[in-house]
Amino acid sequence: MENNLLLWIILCPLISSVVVRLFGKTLGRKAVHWVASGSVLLSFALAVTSVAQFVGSHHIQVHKVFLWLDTDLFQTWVGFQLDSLSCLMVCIITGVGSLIHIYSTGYMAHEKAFERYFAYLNLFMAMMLTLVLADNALLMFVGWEGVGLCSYLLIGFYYSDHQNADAGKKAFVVNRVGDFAFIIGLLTLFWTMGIQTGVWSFDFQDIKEYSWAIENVHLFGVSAAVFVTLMMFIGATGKSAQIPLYVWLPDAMAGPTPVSALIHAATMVTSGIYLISRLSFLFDMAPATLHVIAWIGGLTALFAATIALVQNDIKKVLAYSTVSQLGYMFLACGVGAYASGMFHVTTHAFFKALLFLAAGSVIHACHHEQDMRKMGQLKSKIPSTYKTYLIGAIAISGVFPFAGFFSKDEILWQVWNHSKALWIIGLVTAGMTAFYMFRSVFLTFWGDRRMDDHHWNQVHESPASMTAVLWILAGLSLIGGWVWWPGFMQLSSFFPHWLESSVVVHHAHGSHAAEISLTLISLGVALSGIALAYQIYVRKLFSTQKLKETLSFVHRCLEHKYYVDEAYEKIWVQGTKKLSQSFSIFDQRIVDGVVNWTSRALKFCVFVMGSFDRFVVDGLVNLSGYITASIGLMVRKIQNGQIQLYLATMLAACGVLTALWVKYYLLQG
Amino acid sequence: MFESHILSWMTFTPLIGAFLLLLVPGKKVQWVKGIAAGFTLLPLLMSAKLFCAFDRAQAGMQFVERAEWIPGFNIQYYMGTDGISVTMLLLTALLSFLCVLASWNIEKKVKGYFFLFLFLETGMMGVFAALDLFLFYIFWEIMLLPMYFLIGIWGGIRREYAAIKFFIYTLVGSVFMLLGILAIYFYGLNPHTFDMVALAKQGGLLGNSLWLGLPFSKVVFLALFFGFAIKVPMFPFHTWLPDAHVEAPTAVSVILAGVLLKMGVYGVFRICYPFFPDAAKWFAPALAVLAVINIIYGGLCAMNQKDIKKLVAYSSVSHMGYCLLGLAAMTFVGLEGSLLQMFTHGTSTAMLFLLVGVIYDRAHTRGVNDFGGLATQMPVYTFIAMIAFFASMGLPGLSGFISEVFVLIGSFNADAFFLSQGGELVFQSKSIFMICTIFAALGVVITAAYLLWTIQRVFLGPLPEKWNQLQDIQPREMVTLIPLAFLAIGLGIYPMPILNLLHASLTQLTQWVTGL
Amino acid sequence: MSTHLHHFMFALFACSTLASALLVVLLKNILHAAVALFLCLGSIAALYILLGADFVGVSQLLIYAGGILVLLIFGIFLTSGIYQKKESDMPWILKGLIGMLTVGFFGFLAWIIVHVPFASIDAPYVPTTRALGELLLSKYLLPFELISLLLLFALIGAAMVVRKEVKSQ
Amino acid sequence: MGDGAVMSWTQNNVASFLQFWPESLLGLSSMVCLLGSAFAKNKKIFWQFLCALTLLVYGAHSAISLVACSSSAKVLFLGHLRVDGLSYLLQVIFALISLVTLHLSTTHRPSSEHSYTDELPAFLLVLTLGMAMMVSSNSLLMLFLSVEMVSIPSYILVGMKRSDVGSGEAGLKYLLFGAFASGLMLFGISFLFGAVGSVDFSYVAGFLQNTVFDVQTKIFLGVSMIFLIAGLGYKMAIFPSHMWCPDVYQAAPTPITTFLSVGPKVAGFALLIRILSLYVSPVPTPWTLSVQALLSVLAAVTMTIGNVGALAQIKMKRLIAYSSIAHAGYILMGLSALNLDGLQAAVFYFVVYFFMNAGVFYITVWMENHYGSDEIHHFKALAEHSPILMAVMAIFLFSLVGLPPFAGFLGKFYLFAAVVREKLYILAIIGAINTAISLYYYAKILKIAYFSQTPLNQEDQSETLSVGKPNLSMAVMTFLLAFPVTFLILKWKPLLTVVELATKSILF
Amino acid sequence: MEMAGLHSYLLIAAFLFCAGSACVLMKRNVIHMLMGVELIFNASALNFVAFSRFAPSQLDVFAISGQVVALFVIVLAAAEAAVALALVLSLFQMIKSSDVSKMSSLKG
Repeated sequence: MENNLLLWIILCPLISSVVVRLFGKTLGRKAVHWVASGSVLLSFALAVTSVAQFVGSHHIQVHKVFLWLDTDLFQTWVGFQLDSLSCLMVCIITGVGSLIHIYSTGYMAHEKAFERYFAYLNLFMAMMLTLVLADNALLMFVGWEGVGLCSYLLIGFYYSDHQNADAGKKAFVVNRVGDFAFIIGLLTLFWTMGIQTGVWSFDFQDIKEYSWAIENVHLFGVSAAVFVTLMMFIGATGKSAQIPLYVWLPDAMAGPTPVSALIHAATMVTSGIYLISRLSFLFDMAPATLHVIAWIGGLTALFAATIALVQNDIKKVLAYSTVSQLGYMFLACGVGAYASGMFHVTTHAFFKALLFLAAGSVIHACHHEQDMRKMGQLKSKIPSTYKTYLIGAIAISGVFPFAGFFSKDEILWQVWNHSKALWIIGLVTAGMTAFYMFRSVFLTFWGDRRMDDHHWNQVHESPASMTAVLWILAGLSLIGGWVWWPGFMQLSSFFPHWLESSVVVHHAHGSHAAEISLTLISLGVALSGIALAYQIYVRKLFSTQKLKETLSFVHRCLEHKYYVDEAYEKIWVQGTKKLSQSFSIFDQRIVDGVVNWTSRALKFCVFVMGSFDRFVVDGLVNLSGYITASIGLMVRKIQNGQIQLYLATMLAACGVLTALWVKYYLLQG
Repeated sequence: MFESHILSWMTFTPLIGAFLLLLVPGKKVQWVKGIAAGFTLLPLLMSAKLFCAFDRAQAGMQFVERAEWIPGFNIQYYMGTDGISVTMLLLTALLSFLCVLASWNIEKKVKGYFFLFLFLETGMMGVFAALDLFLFYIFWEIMLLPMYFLIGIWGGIRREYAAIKFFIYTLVGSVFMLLGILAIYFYGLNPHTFDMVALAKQGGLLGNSLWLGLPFSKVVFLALFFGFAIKVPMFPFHTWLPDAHVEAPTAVSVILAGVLLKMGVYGVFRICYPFFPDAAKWFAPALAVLAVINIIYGGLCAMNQKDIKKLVAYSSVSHMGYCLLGLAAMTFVGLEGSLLQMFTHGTSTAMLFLLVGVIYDRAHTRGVNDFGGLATQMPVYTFIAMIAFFASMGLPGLSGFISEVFVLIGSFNADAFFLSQGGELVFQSKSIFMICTIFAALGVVITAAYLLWTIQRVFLGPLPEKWNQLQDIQPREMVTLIPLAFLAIGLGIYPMPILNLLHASLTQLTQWVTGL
Repeated sequence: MSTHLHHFMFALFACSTLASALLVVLLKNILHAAVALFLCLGSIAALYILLGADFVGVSQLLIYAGGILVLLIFGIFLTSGIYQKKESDMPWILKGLIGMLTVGFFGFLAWIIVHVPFASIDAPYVPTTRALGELLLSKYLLPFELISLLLLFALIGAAMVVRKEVKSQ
Repeated sequence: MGDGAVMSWTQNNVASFLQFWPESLLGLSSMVCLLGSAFAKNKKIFWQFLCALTLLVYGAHSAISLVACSSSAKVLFLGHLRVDGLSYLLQVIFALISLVTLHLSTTHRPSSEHSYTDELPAFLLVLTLGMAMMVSSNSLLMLFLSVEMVSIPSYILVGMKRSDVGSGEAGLKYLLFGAFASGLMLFGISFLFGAVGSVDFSYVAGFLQNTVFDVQTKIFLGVSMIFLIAGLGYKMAIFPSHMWCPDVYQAAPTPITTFLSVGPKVAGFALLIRILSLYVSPVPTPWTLSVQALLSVLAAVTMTIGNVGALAQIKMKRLIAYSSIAHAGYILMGLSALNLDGLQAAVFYFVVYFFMNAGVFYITVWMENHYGSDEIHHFKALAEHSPILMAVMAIFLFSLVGLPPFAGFLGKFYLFAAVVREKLYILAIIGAINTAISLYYYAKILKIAYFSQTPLNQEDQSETLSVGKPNLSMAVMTFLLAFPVTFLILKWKPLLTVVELATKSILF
Repeated sequence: MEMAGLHSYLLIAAFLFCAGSACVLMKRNVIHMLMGVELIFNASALNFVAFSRFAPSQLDVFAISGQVVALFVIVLAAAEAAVALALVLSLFQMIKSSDVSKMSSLKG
């Protein structure tokens, strides 16, 4: 069903972005705040309207704007579609996005380059919406790369520090590696499908309809479906920070905190899961890929969680926690529970955004201090922030009835049905999550005051624009999970049914008893994680110092994030640089060298010719003189007359020419 | 009257301007510049007219002008344009005008500079408009002369070396081209003709004749291709390019990268492919490999450069690799991508060179590591530079993306085409194109890496003390950059205006070449 | 002339031609070489007469032996060649090479000459002076005129070249 | 031999003389000049004027005859001369190059210190006559005689520069080389005469082309041809008789070098064309192919030696010497196609080559006038001093490279076309590579003139300041020469027509 | 092969030619070299005369054309010798030598 609003959902933030970027300085700070936040709110409103229309009509809303690419092989439109999956994403993006825009007006109140910030943030909204609304893979790729660009720009927002700029670059390049795989996957899909069915298209509708054809094609020894999905998954790992391409996300915390909340927690990083869900029918054809996804997801979840255990930077904890949670979502996708994955995306968007924003509020309060070791006892100073942060922490730990509980529980239940080993990984991760989240709560808000007086006195609660947002998100983190109750509760679950129309939904099979017991186990693990954190960081049951010393190797490993960054730096970055250096030298010395050598050789020829006398004739003369002397004859200084040399050469050449000519031509013919 | 001779007007208006310049006293610098600007603006306006009047549905030549020149050799003054050349004419007209504006601060021998520049424009226009091989060759060579002097007199420190290197390299290529052209003339069609359209229509020239035991058509194909490959430039004939680009003055670098490189690819499109489809098919897999080497190798070399201009020059090598890959693919989409890449690279790389020129004018250095933090000092400049860099990177939504994606799609498909054709190929590999495409796509990552690294080293980070006096970009410089920036963004969002121009002619070409 | 006498005369002059030509090459003293050349030119004149070219033979004697050779000897005197008994010598290796070259060349030419089947006829002996005179003024009028012009220029030119040197001293 | 025959011959000679008046005029006028310059030294300008006038009349007559000439050739003096379109066309070139030489000698400052200029008018006239004879000679005797007629005065001209060791040495070397080469040629002619039994070209050609020879005779004829080409080659400066060229060009007075680089070279080529048309029949036979192979090798070697040799030169005249060797190679390349195309291309190239080479010499003389030497580095000062003339020089040089849009390109285009048409691709490729090499040294001159950053040295600077405006007549001549070089491309049909006219009567 | 026949004369001429060449190529004195040139010219002239006797043209009016050529050759040789000697003398005034090996001021 044609719906012109879809374009405007994107255009609102886009236009605002352009306006703000070009005229922001003239408009002034207030106006920029209004324009930027207003546009996103408007977009939210339009999104809600569209969703309402979708719900009302039970038809996918589409809007073909214009013919974008037209070749004899395929046609691609700039076109948008709104189905249940994109409804979900659009609501999250515009909703959370609006909140974060509002939050930002407070957070960035003293930033000089505010117009740049809001322009890029708006641009990000537009790109993210393009990503989720696109009705074809190419346009989606525009959004896909566009969000990467915005992420780059915003991570490097404080670019005058090299580290921040570096982080942005890293994010972009790592994402590009993923994109490389993505485009290969896309091309393979396009090509295989086209060859098999004669339908050359990037439209999701067509892909959905005709992609069955690729299952039986073999490529590089595997089914094309496996190859395509694997490539796309690698693309997803880039965007969603999974092993092996997760390294950029922790560094991305260099950006302003609302950016981390919006881009690196709630929206952009989940686009990998969105992609998989969007193409779930495809992934369903490739069990091998799913297997890989599940394991990568699970391992990432565990791996990141372990690193998060020892981080002291509050944002780094959240960053690794994000990686870990994303791993969870992939784990879900890997076991075929796309809807569960999306569910976790949703809940995670709420509570992780909340956590980031609350952390931002803390940082804002502490004048850009991020190290938890220098905080403590803040709960009295900034109560709202504390309370909301706590809600977020509870939610992520998976405590009933907060949002995280539902999604996590659903995932674990699905995983249990699939693989016990993965389930154990998930469970351990859940425990760790609870532990490190509460570690951060205790370190930041409880315990001793580790801040000097001067700073302590300046700590203040954030403005209402920020706390209000925090409270809204806290509310969502509480109720966000109530759309999909665990099966044993026998309550109507809205979420899976909603997604059914666009995502493959497998219903888990298993007894209620098992489900109940598993739920209890996971709840128990979460609570024990919290308890452990309490024991260690509040009650000081053991000295953390001692623990560090006993497990010094493990700790060092964790503190250095398993040395992955270092290894990547050594292998990839330095390797590429070395390669480029050697290519460059090759270019100068060999490729260009051949040319220069040729010219040198030519010049040498000329030199030889020019000094024919000196080398050949005189040489001959000298040689003969030497021989003459050696046999005792008279030695004379002998000179050469050139003209005779000329004539002799001429005569000899005549003779040789004649002889050769006679031999090869006259005697032949 | 005017419209039927529009191509001649476009070609020779700059020449008229050039001779008019000779009448102006050298001291009147403003007059000289004014005339130069005026006489490059006129072709630009005409090109706008051309753009409007061009019949998108017609595959054949339009705006044809034909006159006997030397009947004895059947040489004609034969001009015309189709979808393949019209975009290049537009690009040439646009870049020439912008480059005159960009040369406003030339101080040395102003008159000579603009005289040669206008002369150069005539040569470039002529190459794209000529439909007679003889005429084509003359225009092709005519360009060399002004270029040689423009690099040699107004260039940088190693200009002598760069100029002569450029000159000799291209001449070596073009003399072989001349031999190829003569062979085509004598053995192509009977009666002998230089008529490119007729020859292309005929296709499969020289038949199965042999020369020294080699298939003659392939030899001639390679001779011609060699001439074009040097211009592209294709690995391993590319080393003139970094030197020439670095030493040339800004505007000349823009013309070099923006237009001259395209002539190589254009020549393959116009001459090599339609004349010798079989040889083209035979050579295509090797060309694909060479193209990928161009992409990867150029990108990696660019990464190691310390001079921004050299970096951009190597990036051109890398980007032209996509053009070659599209060519090699011989599928409609690939060819279309290649043509589009010619246009988009022309705009984005022109921007980059102009930007380098802007900063060089102020700082008198181009060392990547000499800068840092310019974003603080020159925000507007940085903003425009970002657009250029990202367009060059092939970021979706900007022009480079579409052409690169077309090339990748096209060449990814190509294996099937070649397998269906069977016959004799350089490599008998079932998936050579797929592998090439994968590596070409990897080039995207490399491009991102070196461009971002450059951005970081030049624009980001703390601002060194010595640069805190740098002026931000001036309105004149903005005028040269903004149209290109608009093109970079506009074509990324809505490429159809250019694609529509290509369509009909390209369909015909694909039919001729592939026989499908 | 009887055939035998003819053969004898031929053998005699042929030998003297060859020997004196060889001497021109081999003699180191230039004046001796000039004398050998005189002998050689005379023998050739005799060969001309044996070939029935009486006028050419006489011209050879007059112009070559009487004119050119005298000119050369004058040249030798003027360039103090007689005092310089031996000319500066070429290294023997080069000499050997050139010798081999010329001998090889002769071998080559001889090989060709010997193998070519010439349609050889023996024409009767007739006096040629009148015929030559008529030819020079009729059939060969143009070359005759041209060569006279050329001689004029050669001689005056030669005079100019030398005269200037005398003047400049 | 009857009196009747003699009578009819005499009548024929008288009739021929009536048609021979322009050449007779040259001869008479040369004698007048010679005697005049010997006895009335202070009237130099008068003799120069007379010489110029005669040359103009002669050139004009040839030009008119060329345009008006009917398709058939005129045979004069009982078959000694064959005057056809080619003769007329080349006679025009000879008249022009002699005029140019005369003009240069009057403006060449170093020359004015030497009194060879006194006799130059007379010698130029006789040389022009000699070259005219060369291009129209139709018998073996005329062939040899006309070559000597060009050689002997040339020796004198080269060697006559007073108090200059180099000049005397060059003259003597030139003579020794020339004498040896003409001896070789004469020996070849004698062989040919022996095989055929007549000196008349028309008879020789008929005999050679209508007789079936056995292998030995073929070899004998082959040797005669190689000797002929090698002997004649020293006029054209082609391998293996090119080696005198740099020495002589360098030492001779620059106007004489100008003359040598065009006049005798073109005349030699014309004679080569005549000789080849004796040996080669229009129908391709194994014999024709073997001649083609021989010429191809000579052409390839000649142009390579010329171009490679020129690379290292720092003196302009020596550089032009090598370059002229290279150009002889290109022309020979065209001729080696042994078809009408090649012939026309070569003739076309003669004309073009005259313009560009003469132009280069004008600039060189001009530089010598200012700086007293012909070393290339002076071009820098020249470019500073008079950018326009240096720009014209650039035109000439690019034309010599063979770059469009200059006339040299057209010349080369036709040469290559002829070769490609004959499928001599390897020769064409060697030619192409040579073209690229040649660019290097021509461009080097421009590089020195325009690109080098080193400031002018003191000496040049002061020279530049001291020298006034360029000589007007030289400037005018330079532009006159540059005009066709630049604009021929716009319409070269007329020249092509003329060339077609000139080559119509020659058969390969 | 007949003793006093054409071949014999041709061989003598060839020998003269080679002897002349050797003289030109080996001798250092310019005048000596000129003698070699004279030998070469004589070789050719001898060829002409011999051919005109033994292998005359079918057109008997030209029977002695070879002799005419020989005459011209002799005269030309004279002219050349005159010019050559003039040049030698002129150069001798300057370098005080007639040794050709001393004449090498032109190199490059």
